[in-house]
Amino acid sequence: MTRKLSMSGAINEAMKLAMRKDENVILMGEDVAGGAQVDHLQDEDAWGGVLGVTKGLVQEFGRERILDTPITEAGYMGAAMAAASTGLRPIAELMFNDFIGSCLDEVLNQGAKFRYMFGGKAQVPVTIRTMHGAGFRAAAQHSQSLYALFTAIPGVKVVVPSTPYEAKGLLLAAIEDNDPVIFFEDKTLYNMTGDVPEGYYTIPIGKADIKREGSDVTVVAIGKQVHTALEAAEQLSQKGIEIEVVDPRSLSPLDEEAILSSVEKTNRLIVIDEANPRCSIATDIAALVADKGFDHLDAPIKRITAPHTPVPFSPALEDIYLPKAERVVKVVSELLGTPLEV
Amino acid sequence: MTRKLSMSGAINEAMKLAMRKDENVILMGEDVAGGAQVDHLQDEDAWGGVLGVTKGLVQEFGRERILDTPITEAGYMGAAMAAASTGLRPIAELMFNDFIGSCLDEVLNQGAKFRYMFGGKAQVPVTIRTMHGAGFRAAAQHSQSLYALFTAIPGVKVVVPSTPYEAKGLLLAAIEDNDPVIFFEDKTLYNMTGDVPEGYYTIPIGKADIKREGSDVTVVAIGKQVHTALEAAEQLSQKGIEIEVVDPRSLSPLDEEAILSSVEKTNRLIVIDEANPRCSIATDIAALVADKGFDHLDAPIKRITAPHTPVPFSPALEDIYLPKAERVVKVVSELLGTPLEV
Amino acid sequence: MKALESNKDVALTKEKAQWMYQKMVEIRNFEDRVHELFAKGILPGFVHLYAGEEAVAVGVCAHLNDKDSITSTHRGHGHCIAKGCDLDGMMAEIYGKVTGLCKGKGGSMHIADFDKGMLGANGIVGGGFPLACGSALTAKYKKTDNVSVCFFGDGAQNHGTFHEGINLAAIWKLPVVFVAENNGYAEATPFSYASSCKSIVDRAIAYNIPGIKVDGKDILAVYQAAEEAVLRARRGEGPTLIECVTYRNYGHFEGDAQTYKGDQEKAEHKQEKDAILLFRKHLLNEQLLAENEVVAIEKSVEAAVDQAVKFSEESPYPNASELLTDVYVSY
Amino acid sequence: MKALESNKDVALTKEKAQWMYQKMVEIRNFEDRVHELFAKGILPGFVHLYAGEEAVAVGVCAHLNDKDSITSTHRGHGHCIAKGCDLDGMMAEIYGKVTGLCKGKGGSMHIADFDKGMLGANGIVGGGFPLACGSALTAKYKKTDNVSVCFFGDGAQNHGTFHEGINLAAIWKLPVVFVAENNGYAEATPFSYASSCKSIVDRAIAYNIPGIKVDGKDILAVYQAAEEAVLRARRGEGPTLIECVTYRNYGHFEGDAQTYKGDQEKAEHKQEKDAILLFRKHLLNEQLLAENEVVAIEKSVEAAVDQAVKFSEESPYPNASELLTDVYVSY
Ligand SMILES: Cc1ncc(C[n+]2csc(CCOP(=O)(O)OP(=O)(O)O)c2C)c(N)n1
Ligand SMILES: Cc1ncc(C[n+]2csc(CCOP(=O)(O)OP(=O)(O)O)c2C)c(N)n1
Ligand SMILES: [Mg+2]
Ligand SMILES: [Mg+2]
Repeated sequence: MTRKLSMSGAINEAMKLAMRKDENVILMGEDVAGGAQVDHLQDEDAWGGVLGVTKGLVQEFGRERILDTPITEAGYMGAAMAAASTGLRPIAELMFNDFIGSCLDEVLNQGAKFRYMFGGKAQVPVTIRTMHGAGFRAAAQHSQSLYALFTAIPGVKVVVPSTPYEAKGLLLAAIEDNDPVIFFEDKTLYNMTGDVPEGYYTIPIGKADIKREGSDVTVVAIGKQVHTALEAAEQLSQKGIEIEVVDPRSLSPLDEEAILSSVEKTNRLIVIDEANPRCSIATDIAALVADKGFDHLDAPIKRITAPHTPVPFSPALEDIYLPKAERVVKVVSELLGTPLEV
Repeated sequence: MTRKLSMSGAINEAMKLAMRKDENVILMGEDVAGGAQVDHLQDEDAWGGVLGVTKGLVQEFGRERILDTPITEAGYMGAAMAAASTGLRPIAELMFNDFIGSCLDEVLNQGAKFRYMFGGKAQVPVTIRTMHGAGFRAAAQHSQSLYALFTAIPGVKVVVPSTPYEAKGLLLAAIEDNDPVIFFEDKTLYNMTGDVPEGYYTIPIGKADIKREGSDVTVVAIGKQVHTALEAAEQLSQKGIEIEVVDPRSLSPLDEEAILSSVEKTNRLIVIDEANPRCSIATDIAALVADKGFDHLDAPIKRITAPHTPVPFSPALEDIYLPKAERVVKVVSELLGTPLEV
Repeated sequence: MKALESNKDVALTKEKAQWMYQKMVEIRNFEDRVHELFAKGILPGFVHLYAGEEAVAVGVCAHLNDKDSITSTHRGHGHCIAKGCDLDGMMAEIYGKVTGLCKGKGGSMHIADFDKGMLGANGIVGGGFPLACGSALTAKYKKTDNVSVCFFGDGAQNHGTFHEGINLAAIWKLPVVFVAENNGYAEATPFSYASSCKSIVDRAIAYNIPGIKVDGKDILAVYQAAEEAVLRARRGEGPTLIECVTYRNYGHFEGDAQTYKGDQEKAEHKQEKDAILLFRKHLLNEQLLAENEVVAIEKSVEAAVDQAVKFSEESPYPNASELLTDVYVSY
Repeated sequence: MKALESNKDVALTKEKAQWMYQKMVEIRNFEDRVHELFAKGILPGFVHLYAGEEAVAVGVCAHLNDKDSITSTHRGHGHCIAKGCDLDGMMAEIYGKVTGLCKGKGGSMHIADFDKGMLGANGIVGGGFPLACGSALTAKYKKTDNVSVCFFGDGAQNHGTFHEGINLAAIWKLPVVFVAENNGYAEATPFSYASSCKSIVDRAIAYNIPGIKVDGKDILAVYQAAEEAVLRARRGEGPTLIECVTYRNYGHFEGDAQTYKGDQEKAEHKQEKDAILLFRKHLLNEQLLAENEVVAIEKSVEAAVDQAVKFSEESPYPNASELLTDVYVSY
C-alpha cells in the first residue's frame, strides 16, 4: 500500500522499520528524543529532533535505543564509529551538516579509514543522518551543503535523496550497508509530500534515477535541485525543449553509467548543485563526462551552482544565492543556441 | 643575491623575514619551538617543528612570538582566527593537514566566514601552514593531501608551492594577505633545493607559473606533481612530444586564465593531482576547461590522481599509490594517439 | 557557590546603576518585541531569545570598555546590547536589512560589532572558547590591559572547545573571563542529564583556575564576581570561570513548545525570581534610583525599541550586488 | 596519588606473574629490536616506541579478556602486545608485509586486531576517547560485562576529545577505564607546560568520577588500580580515570635527539626506576618466580622476537591488487 507521506515522515518511518527489524540499530544525537531524565517525559520525547524528524521513536524504542547526547559531536560520533565496529549498527544524527567542523576527525580519520587501514579487519556500519541546504534563513553556519567534502573521502558513501519515496528506501539501504554512509536531508524538503509505500523496502545505493526523460540536454541535479530542474523542464517543454533530469541519488558511489549514457543520448550536460562551486560534486560530474563522455559532447559542460560565498542571511540575498528554474531555462537555451526572447 | 636553499630553509627564511618586518606576526603550533619551560632551553628550541622547519626562530624572536601550543588544534586555531581579527597576523601551524579533523570548525565556520557573515566588519589575516602528501611511509592518517577541502570553502585562499623559490615568495604573500590562507607544504619536498633570492619578496597569490612550455598537451600539476610532470616532459621530449607544464601555485584563487590560454594553445588537458579523485582540484580544473575551454579541446580531459582509497602504509603499495612519470607519459601518448611501444 | 542572594555591600554609583537597569530593560524589551514579530511571521530564521538572563550579560559587561572584547553564542542579543551595540542596527540585522550591523548578511546568530568589542554571536555551540583566547592573546601580546569575556551555555561546556580553550587560557595566563550561563537546558536537554559535573564551576579545578558560582538572577552577585575576575585578568593573573545560574524565559528558539519545562519553574522565573524585578526593587529600596527615574528608563527604552522596529521596517534590503562583496570570490 | 611504591599486598598467582613478566619483556625486547632495525634503515615510517612504559599496558591488560577492548595511541606496540597480539603479525605489519596484522596497510601507527579486542593504534592524538566510549556502549547495550580501556598520553588529555569522551562515559555510566600514560612529555613539550592541572587525575572531579594516580613504573600499583577500575566498570558503575606516572626510554619517535630531557632523568629511568628491573626483583624477592624461570622467559622472548623479525623479513609485500581492496572504490 502506498500513501502520501512527507519527507520527514518517510525518514521517520524508515528508522522505525530498521529498528524493528534489527535490534542492533540504535539512534543517537542531540535531542533526538529530548527531555532526557525529565520526570514527566520518561517514555515520551520533548522534541524528537530539532525539526521533529525523530518524533515518536522514543515512545516505541525507549531511551536505551534513542540516545540523547550532550553537545559533543566528536564524542558521540566517535562512539558511533566504534560501536559500529564492535557490533551495533548506529544511526548518528549530526543535526546540521555544518557541525561536521566539530567532528570531522571521527569521520575522516577514524570511521572512513578503519576498514582499509586495518586490512579489512573492521567494518563500520554506521549511518550519519544530517541536515543541509539553504533557503531556511538559517544563515552561514546552518545552511551549507557539504556533501562534496564527504564524497572526497574514500571509505564513506554519500546519499542525497530528493523525494520521500527515495528517502525511505535509501535510508533503509544506508542502515543495512556495512560502510559508513552519510545521509543528507534537505531541511527545506521535510514538508514535501509524495507517494511512499508502506513496509520495508530498500533502494540500492549507487543507482541514479531518471526523473524525467528528454533528448536535448542532460541535467544532473542534486537533492532539492532535482525539483528546480523539473520545474525548468516544464517550462522548457512548453517551448519544445526536452531535458533529461538525472538524479544521482548517491554521490559516492556515483552511477557514472547512468550519467554517461544520458549524455550519450543528449550530447549536452548541465549540473545543478546548490553547494559552493569549487571542488564540488558539480565539478566531479563535469570532469567525469569531460573524460569518459567527451566524444559525445556537442557543447560546453555548464554548472549551475551557488556563488563562491558563504550563505547570506538576508532573504533578499539568500533568494538569489540558490539556483533557480529561470536560470536553468536560460542556460539550457543558450546551450542549444536558442537564446530566450527577453 | 640568490643561493641554493632547501624548501624547508626557504619557508623558514620567509617566516623570519615576515617576523622582522611586522611585529604583529607571531607563530603558534605544536613544538614549533619545543622544550617550552625546560630550564636549559629557554632561548633555544628543542625541535623547531616536527621536521625542523621552524628551527631557530625562537632564538631570534623569543617565546612570546614563537608559541608552543598544547595538542589542542581547535583551541589554538580558533585563537589564531580571533587574534587575527583583533590585530595580530598569526601564522598557525597545523602539523599535518590530516589533523584538520580536530579543528575544521575554526576554519570552516569561524575564520573563513567572519568577513562575509559580519558584513565586512572583520578581517582575518591568518596563515595556516600545514604538511601534506604521501610518500613518507606515514600511512593513512599522516599522508593525505586535503587542499580540495579548503578550496571548497569560500573565504579562504589555498596555496600549494612546488619549489623553494615559490614557497618563500608565496608564504610572504600569504602572511601579507588579509584573508585566511592555507599554505600546503609537501613533507617529501622539504629537502629539495633550489635557487632562492635573499631578502624579502612576494609572489602574488592567484598567478600560475608555466614551468615548461610546450604545444602538444597542457599538463596542470599540483605541488610535488609538478616534478612528476617535468620528469615526464623530459622523457616525452625525447620522443618529440612537448607538454606544457602549468603550476597553478594557488588553488584558490585559481589562475583560470593561465590554464585556459594554455589549453587554447595545446587543445589537450591532463591534470595531475595526488589527492583522492572525487570532488578534487583535478575535477575542478577539468570542469573549468570543460566549460570555458570546451571549444579548444580536441580530446578528453584526463586526470591522473591517487585511487579512491586511503593512503596505504606498505612501501609496496604507497609507491603505486602516487602518480608516476611513466603513467603521465602513457596518458599523454594515448591522448595524442601515439601509443607507446611496449 | 559564592552567593545566591544579593551581596548588599556592592557599591554602585548612580550612573552605573542607571546604565545597568537601562541595559537590562533594553534586552527584555528588545527580546519581547522580537518574540512578537517572529510570532507574526515578520522575522525570518532561527531566533534564540535572551529574556530572563539579562543580569548575566549586563552584570559582566558593566566592567568592560569598548576595547575589551566578548565572544557570544547563538543566544547573543543580550550580549550585544550589554556590550553597547546599537538597537537600530541590531534589529535591522535580524530583519535582514542592509542597515543592519552586518548589512543583513549575518542575521540574529551572527551579529558582530568590532568597534564595540563585540566579536560576534556564533551559531556554533562552543565556538567562542578558542576565539576568546585569541582576542585575549592579542591583548596580552600588545600589552594592553584589555580582557576578553567568553559567554557560553551549560550545554556548550560539554564541548571539547571548552576544555581546549580554558586550558590554553590557563597555561598562557590569558586575560579571559569564562562566563557560564547555566539556564538548566541545552535545547530540550537538561543540564543535569548532559553534564557529569554537578556544577560547572566544579570544572575550574581541572584547570587550576578560580571558579565562582553565583545566582545569575542577582545582578549584584554577577557584578561582584565579574569585577573580581576582570581585575584578575587585567592584572595578568589569568582566567576565571564564573557560573551564573539563570533561566531563559522563552523556549530554546522561537517555536519551541517547551514541554520539558515544569510549570512551577516557568512561573516563578517570571515573577519572584525575575532578575529585572529584583534589581528594580533593590534600586528603589536602596534609593539608588527614584521611581520616576526607573519609569523614565522604561519609557525611553520602549521608545527606542519602537524606533528600532520602525527603522528596520523602513530600511531597504541589501542590493543583489552585496551577494559577492566582503569575500574573496575566486571565479 | 595512591601509591608511589609497590603495594606489597597485591596477590598475584604464579601464572599471572609469569604472564605479566613475559609481556613486559616482550614489549621491551620488541621495541629495542624495532629501534635497531629503524636505526639501520630497515624499517620505514614514523615509529614511536613504548619501551619504559611496559608496566602500564601490562598492569592494566592483566585484567582483560579477549572480549574486552582497548583503544590505543600512536605509541601502540606495548598495548598490542599486552592485549595479546601476535608478535609475528605485529612485526610484519611494521615492515609493511602482507602477513602483517593489517596486511601491511596500516603500519606501526595502525595495528589492530579485533579478535583480541585491540581496536587499533591511532595516529590521531585524542582519537581514542570517543572510540572507547563506542565499544563500551556496545557492551552496555548488549548487556555483556565487557569493558573498554582507553590508553592515552599526557599530551592527549588537553585535546577536546578527552573532555567529550569522559563526560559521555560518565553520564551514560559506560564501562570505560581511562588510563593516562603520563610520561612527562608530548613530543618535545613538557606536561607541566601544556597542561594547566598539576596532575591528570585532578581532572576526574570535573566528571564526578573516581581518579587514581599511581606510579606507572610499579606494575603492582598499576595492577591494583586497574583491578578496582575494571571491576567498577563491569559492575555497571561507570568510568574511572587512572593516571600512571611513567617515562619513555626512547625519543618521541625514532630520530628524536631528546635535547629536552635531563641527563639524570634519562639515566635513572634506565636503572633504578626501570619497571622491568623492579618487577624482576620483586618476583625473585617474593619467590613468585625462581631465577631460572625468569631467565627462561627472557630467553624465550628473545627467540620469539628473533622469529618475528625472521618471519617479517621472509614475508612478501602485498600485491599491487591490495591497493584497491578493503574499501569501497567508487570508480
Ligand atoms: C556544534 C553545535 N552543535 C549543536 C548545535 C545546535 N544547538 C544550538 S543551541 C544548542 C543548545 C545550546 O545549549 P546551551 O549551551 O546551554 O545554551 P542555551 O541555548 O541554553 O543558551 C544546540 C544543541 C550547534 N549550534 N552547534
Ligand atoms: C590531533 C593530533 N595532533 C597532533 C599530533 C602529532 N603528535 C603525535 S604524538 C604527539 C604527542 C603526544 O603526546 P602524548 O599524548 O603525551 O603521548 P606520548 O607520545 O607521550 O606517548 C603529537 C603532538 C597528532 N598525531 N594528532
Ligand atoms: Mg543552556
Ligand atoms: Mg606523553
